[in-house]
Amino acid sequence: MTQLLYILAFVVMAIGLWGILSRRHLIRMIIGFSILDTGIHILLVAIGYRKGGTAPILDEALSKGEALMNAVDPVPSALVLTAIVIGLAVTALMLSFAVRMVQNNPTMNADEHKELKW
Amino acid sequence: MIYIVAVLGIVIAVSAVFALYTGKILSAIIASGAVSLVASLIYILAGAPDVAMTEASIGSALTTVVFLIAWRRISRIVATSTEKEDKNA
Amino acid sequence: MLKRILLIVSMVLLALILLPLLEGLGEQTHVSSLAEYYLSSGADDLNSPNLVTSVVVTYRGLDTLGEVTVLFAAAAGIMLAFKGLKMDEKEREKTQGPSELLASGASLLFPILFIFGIYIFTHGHLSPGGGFQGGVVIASAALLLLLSGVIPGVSHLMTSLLEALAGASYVAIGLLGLYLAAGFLDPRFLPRGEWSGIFSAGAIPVIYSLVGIKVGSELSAVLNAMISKGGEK
Amino acid sequence: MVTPIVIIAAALAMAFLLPVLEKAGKGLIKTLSLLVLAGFFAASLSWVAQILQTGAIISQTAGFKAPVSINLSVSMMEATGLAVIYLVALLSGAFQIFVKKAVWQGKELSLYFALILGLSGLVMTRDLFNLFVFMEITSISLYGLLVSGRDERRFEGGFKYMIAGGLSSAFYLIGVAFLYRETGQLNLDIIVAQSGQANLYLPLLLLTIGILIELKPFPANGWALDVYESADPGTGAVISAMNTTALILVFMKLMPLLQAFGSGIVYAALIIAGLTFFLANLAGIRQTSGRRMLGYSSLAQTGLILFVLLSPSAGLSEERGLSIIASMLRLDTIEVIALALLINHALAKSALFWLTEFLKKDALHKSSEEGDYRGNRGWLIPAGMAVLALTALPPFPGFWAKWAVITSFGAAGNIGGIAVILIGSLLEVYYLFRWFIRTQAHGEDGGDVIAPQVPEDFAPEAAPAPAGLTIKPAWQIFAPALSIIILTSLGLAWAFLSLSGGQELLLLPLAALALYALFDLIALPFAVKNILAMAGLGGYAYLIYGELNNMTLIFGAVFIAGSLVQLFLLFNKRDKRSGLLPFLVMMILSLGNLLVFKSSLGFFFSWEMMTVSSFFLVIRGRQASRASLRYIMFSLAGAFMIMYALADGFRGPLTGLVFAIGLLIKMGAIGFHIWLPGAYAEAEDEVSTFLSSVLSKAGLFILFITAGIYGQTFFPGAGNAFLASIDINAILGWIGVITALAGAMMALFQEDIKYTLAYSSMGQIGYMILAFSIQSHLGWVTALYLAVTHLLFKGLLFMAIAGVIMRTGTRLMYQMGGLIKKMPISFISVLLAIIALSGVPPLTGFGGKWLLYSSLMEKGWYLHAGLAMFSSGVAFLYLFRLIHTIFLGQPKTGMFENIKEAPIWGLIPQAIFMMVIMGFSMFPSLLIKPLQAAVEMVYPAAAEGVAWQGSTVLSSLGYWNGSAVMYVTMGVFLIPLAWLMIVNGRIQKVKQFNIVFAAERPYKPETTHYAYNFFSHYQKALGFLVEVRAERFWTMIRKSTDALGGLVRRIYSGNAQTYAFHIIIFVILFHLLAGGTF
Repeated sequence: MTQLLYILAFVVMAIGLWGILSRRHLIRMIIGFSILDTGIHILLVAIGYRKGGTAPILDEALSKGEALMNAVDPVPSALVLTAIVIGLAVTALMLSFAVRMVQNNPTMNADEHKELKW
Repeated sequence: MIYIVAVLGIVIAVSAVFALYTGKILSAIIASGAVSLVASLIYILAGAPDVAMTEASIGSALTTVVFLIAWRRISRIVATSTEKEDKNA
Repeated sequence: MLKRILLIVSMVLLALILLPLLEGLGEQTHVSSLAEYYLSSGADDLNSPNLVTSVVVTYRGLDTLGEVTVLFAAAAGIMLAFKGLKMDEKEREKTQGPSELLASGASLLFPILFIFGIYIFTHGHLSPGGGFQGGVVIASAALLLLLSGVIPGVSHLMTSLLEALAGASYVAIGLLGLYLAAGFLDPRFLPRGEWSGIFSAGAIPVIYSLVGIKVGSELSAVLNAMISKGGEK
Repeated sequence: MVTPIVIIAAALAMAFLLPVLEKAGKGLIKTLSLLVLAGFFAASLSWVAQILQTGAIISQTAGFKAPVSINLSVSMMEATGLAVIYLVALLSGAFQIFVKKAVWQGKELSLYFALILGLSGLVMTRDLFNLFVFMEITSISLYGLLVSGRDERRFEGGFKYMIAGGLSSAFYLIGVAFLYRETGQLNLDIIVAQSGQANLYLPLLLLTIGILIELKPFPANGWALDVYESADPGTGAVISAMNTTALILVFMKLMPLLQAFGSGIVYAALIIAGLTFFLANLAGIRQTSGRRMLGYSSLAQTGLILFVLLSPSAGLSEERGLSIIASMLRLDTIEVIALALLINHALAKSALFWLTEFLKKDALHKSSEEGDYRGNRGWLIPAGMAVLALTALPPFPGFWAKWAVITSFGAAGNIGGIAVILIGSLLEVYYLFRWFIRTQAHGEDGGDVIAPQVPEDFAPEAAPAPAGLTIKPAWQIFAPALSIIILTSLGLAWAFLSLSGGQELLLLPLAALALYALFDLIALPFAVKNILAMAGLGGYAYLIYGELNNMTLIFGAVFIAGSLVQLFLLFNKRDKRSGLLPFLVMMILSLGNLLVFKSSLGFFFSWEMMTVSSFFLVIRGRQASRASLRYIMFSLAGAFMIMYALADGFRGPLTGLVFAIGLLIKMGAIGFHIWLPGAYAEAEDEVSTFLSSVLSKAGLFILFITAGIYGQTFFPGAGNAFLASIDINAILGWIGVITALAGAMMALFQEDIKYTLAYSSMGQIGYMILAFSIQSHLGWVTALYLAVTHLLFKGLLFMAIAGVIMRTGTRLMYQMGGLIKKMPISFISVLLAIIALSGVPPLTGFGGKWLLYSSLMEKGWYLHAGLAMFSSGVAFLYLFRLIHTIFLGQPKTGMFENIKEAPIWGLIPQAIFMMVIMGFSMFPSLLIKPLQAAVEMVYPAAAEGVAWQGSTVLSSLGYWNGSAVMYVTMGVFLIPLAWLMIVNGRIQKVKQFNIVFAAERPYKPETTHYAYNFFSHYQKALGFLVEVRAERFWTMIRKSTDALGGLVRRIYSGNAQTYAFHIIIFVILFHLLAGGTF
């Protein structure tokens, strides 16, 4: 399970990175980022995972004593939570910049947004 | 459970690739939302319901909405500018 | 084509560099030393059943405060970016004219979603979910109204006021922790309350609620800006 | 007591509340913001005080101790770094609020506070994930601030920034994730304490890459340039100054971790930093956009700071000021150096960014189109000082830091490091000074712009009167001005600490600069200022007199007394001439300080002060932009070579050679001379005389004293058989004689009289080098003799010519003529000077030549002697032309009818010099005896057989009695003169240009003047000798550097995806450099 999650994380990250690097459409580049982010989230969850782990929420099913033995690591969960929100913020900002870029130069092709160079 | 995760993983990978290569941007956006949504299912299985909930609501739903809104505006800008060009030509 | 090949080669090289990270990772049975502390003493420290929430709101509260700031800054940036954007006539026309069915459905769904959002952030310390998730639900309720055309726009004054007050109160609670309890963002200046009660875990539910309000109003404002801004200014 | 966490809370509260408070009133939020920003700065200063007493300030959060919760820690490095950030934040905030009123409202201010919060958190936090959060806050609020610009391209730039930022945070996050997996901790200190654990190479690699990308390393930095170019200047300042400072502090914080686990990563970062510094400067020279150029400079400076931080040997310096500051603040020396470089860069670069806000166009300024910023001192002075600070010239902190770094490298034998820093810096000097010079160039100044598009036959139209730049109201430049003032005070404080060990005297030039600038400011009449300058020089001479010995006394006389006399000339001027006296006095005092320094730092400091002050004298000329750029480039190239030699302590085999070349550049020896004619000729007429007659001796003096110190063999190539086998003196001799010949030849073919004199100076310096290289008693006496007499006759010539140019309004010789009747006294002084110069009896020049040939014969250098004699002949030709075309012949019809003699104040110093020349001519022993005494310490006279009989010099080749020669020659001249006077009355007078009877009207009337192209026949015969090979060589160097720069910058294709690809390449490159494999 852990290995599976790790491999999945790497595959998703690679797909995302590939999207950023190779797809010329602005929206697809941003989608690439979103996929890359998801990959990183999966990675963090994989790091927090333990064999047969349950959610670190204490209730009837999980007493304080059992938590240490069975619950997954709450730290990576907390980190992912933060990362997801930050991911949204960056994606949204990227999109709004993309809208303004297209407004200046109405094309979706990243290759053609090269007014600044050298 | 490992098999479920494996299947979900394949779904994620396939929709991610689909999102990058499908012809229609609209489908691409939906597919990228699906990547997050399926990922959140995996999180539930991996004992992280908090993360799952966040990923579903923010990573999947809200991000997709933002993408859609932005895409709508962008496509209109591009459309009107091509119309103008046509008129000029 | 050459570029594509270079790209593939460099991606392969990158993968080769990072591959050792995957080596020798067996099935994990233990958690980290840091997690051990949280799992064993977290509940006693803060009296909150959801340990993820304890970590998010208290132990790593500074992260969460930062997270709120990130969202805030992004919202401000997006609103600034869209402020200068013109919406032409055609676009404006298309956004007009809600369908009757959609409008009534939205009006019906809105209170349910709204209350659900509030539920999520007030129960963040007891069950999965919290301020961010609750805030998003509230924002999607607002989005529904916007898209269906029930309301022409979200009041900027209201959202910014709510957002500012919630944010400032968050900081104020952090400072209360500093002066009344042991440190900045320490929630234990409020009573521990009963285990699993809604008024328990010190200030954690308060903080999460404030986060919820802030995120909800902020996201509503952003969505509002993205959908309807432009043209007026 | 404000703890670090309170700052975070306050910044947050401000960010959240400002958009709402705005509704209550815009004035309110602006005042509040400034108050809070000032409070931050004050808090950071109070931390410095507190840390000195109690050690690092640690804030725990959430009521738990780290690592359970996140903690913030502020130690001395962080506190001082934050003080820099908060200072710039305050100034930048004030600038934006007051100058960009219309743009900066509640939202922008609120983003600004979010940014400051992010930067504070970055510096303070000890938690690696928390660091990520603050990194994101910083980036996102910066993206938001980018929106508030004017340039439409800012979104494109911002988008690229986001791509890079997104990738960097992805790498960072993956690194943190695996670090957590391996160590189970996120707290930096805990992880470092667990050293010797599992292999953390890859996580640390990713972590480092994440931080480094934000620091804009080569090649992953194209995005940053686009951001700098398109962003608002204010935002550019924020990124360059505040963001970079914070990120470097973060990097310093991570360094223990990197050092504990992987030296490979440190090494890779070192190489990357060096590459970034060098290549960014190389590409910077091709920029036409000022802001993009500043961006390249920012990348370079960041690279430099990292390079210094990571170099293992960079903190070895024992420089006095550095050690004092380090012990005062309880920092390591390397930390002080880094801090100094950070402050220097942050304040100077932000000032420049703010100043570009006022430029009409963001381009390399072309004055006819964009206005002449010379008239606007409020803009010019801060800009000039910022450029000086960035190029690490004294007295700014960068100078001291760079000196410490270079000497540390020298002590550790890190020659490569020195080379990287100095060559890179020289490139930066080039483009920064070029930009600065162009912004202040006169409308009529063609200058040296990189604008090859202009076709050959391009004729600039009559430029419209430059509208000039208006900063209204003037207080708008308060932010750059304030930051420069602070930077200067810090530099002065360091200067004081460094030199307080008995070398306080060396600070006097700065004091003089300040004092005379003050006089300019309160608009004292120029005559009063000039009297004060003379009094000041007198006082200074009195001060240093006690410290002078034989050799230094002679040069003291040249530098101080020579200048003092020439100051009389300035009384001519009635207008204000602000800026002239401050730099002139500063230059003379710096020259004087070369006589009394006590340490190599003291020497180098004075040397650079001399360079800086003389540069500002050259640039004052109306068409001096090209000349001043060349001047500063060659001067600093020479200075850097000297610096290298000093740092190396003359131990390495190459050092002596490099040092000698450094001095030769400064002296304008052949090959390096191309800066010289322009600098001497294009400076203002009254200034040229100081440069040519006084300043030109500085290099010679240093040559003497170093040769005196290091022995007669003159810098042996110790330890290297090949270098030791080179006879440097022989080379020097040839350089000298060729310089003499080339100088004379080139002087021959000039139409512009000042160029003639300038080339003539070059030739004379050549004689001095030749005489020096003889390395004997007589040779050295000759060199000194030539130096002193050159001061006299070249001063005389330049002063007389200044009067002529003033009266005729032209520098072209063929436009003059027949001035002998109008300006008889000037004629006499020119006549006297050229007799002295050409070496015919009876005047001092004869003595110089006599000594030179004697010593050359004695040495056996017959060929040299022949060539020297030939050059003297050539010199005679141009001197003849000088007197012939200017004073003899007939005055041009209608042009010079009403010309009067030069003003009295021009004649007084000439009279003094004439009297001295006559005195020395009659009684050579007055001069030669002190010179012999000066040479005595190295070459005793007894061994050589120069003896005295009364005032007659005896050498192995004959004797010279000055008085006798004088009487005989005067007799020989007086008799024909009397005869001429008698017959003169009968000569029929013919008008000039009596050519109207010819069939055609000449196309260019001046070509018919007999003085035009006077020596064309010689030019046909000898012109090939003076073909401008050196000019061509240096142009080729410049062009190939340009081309290289163009090549480097080609990788920044402007495509966001290419930039992302660069980041991947960067990761792979970094991994390879760190010794990783696949």
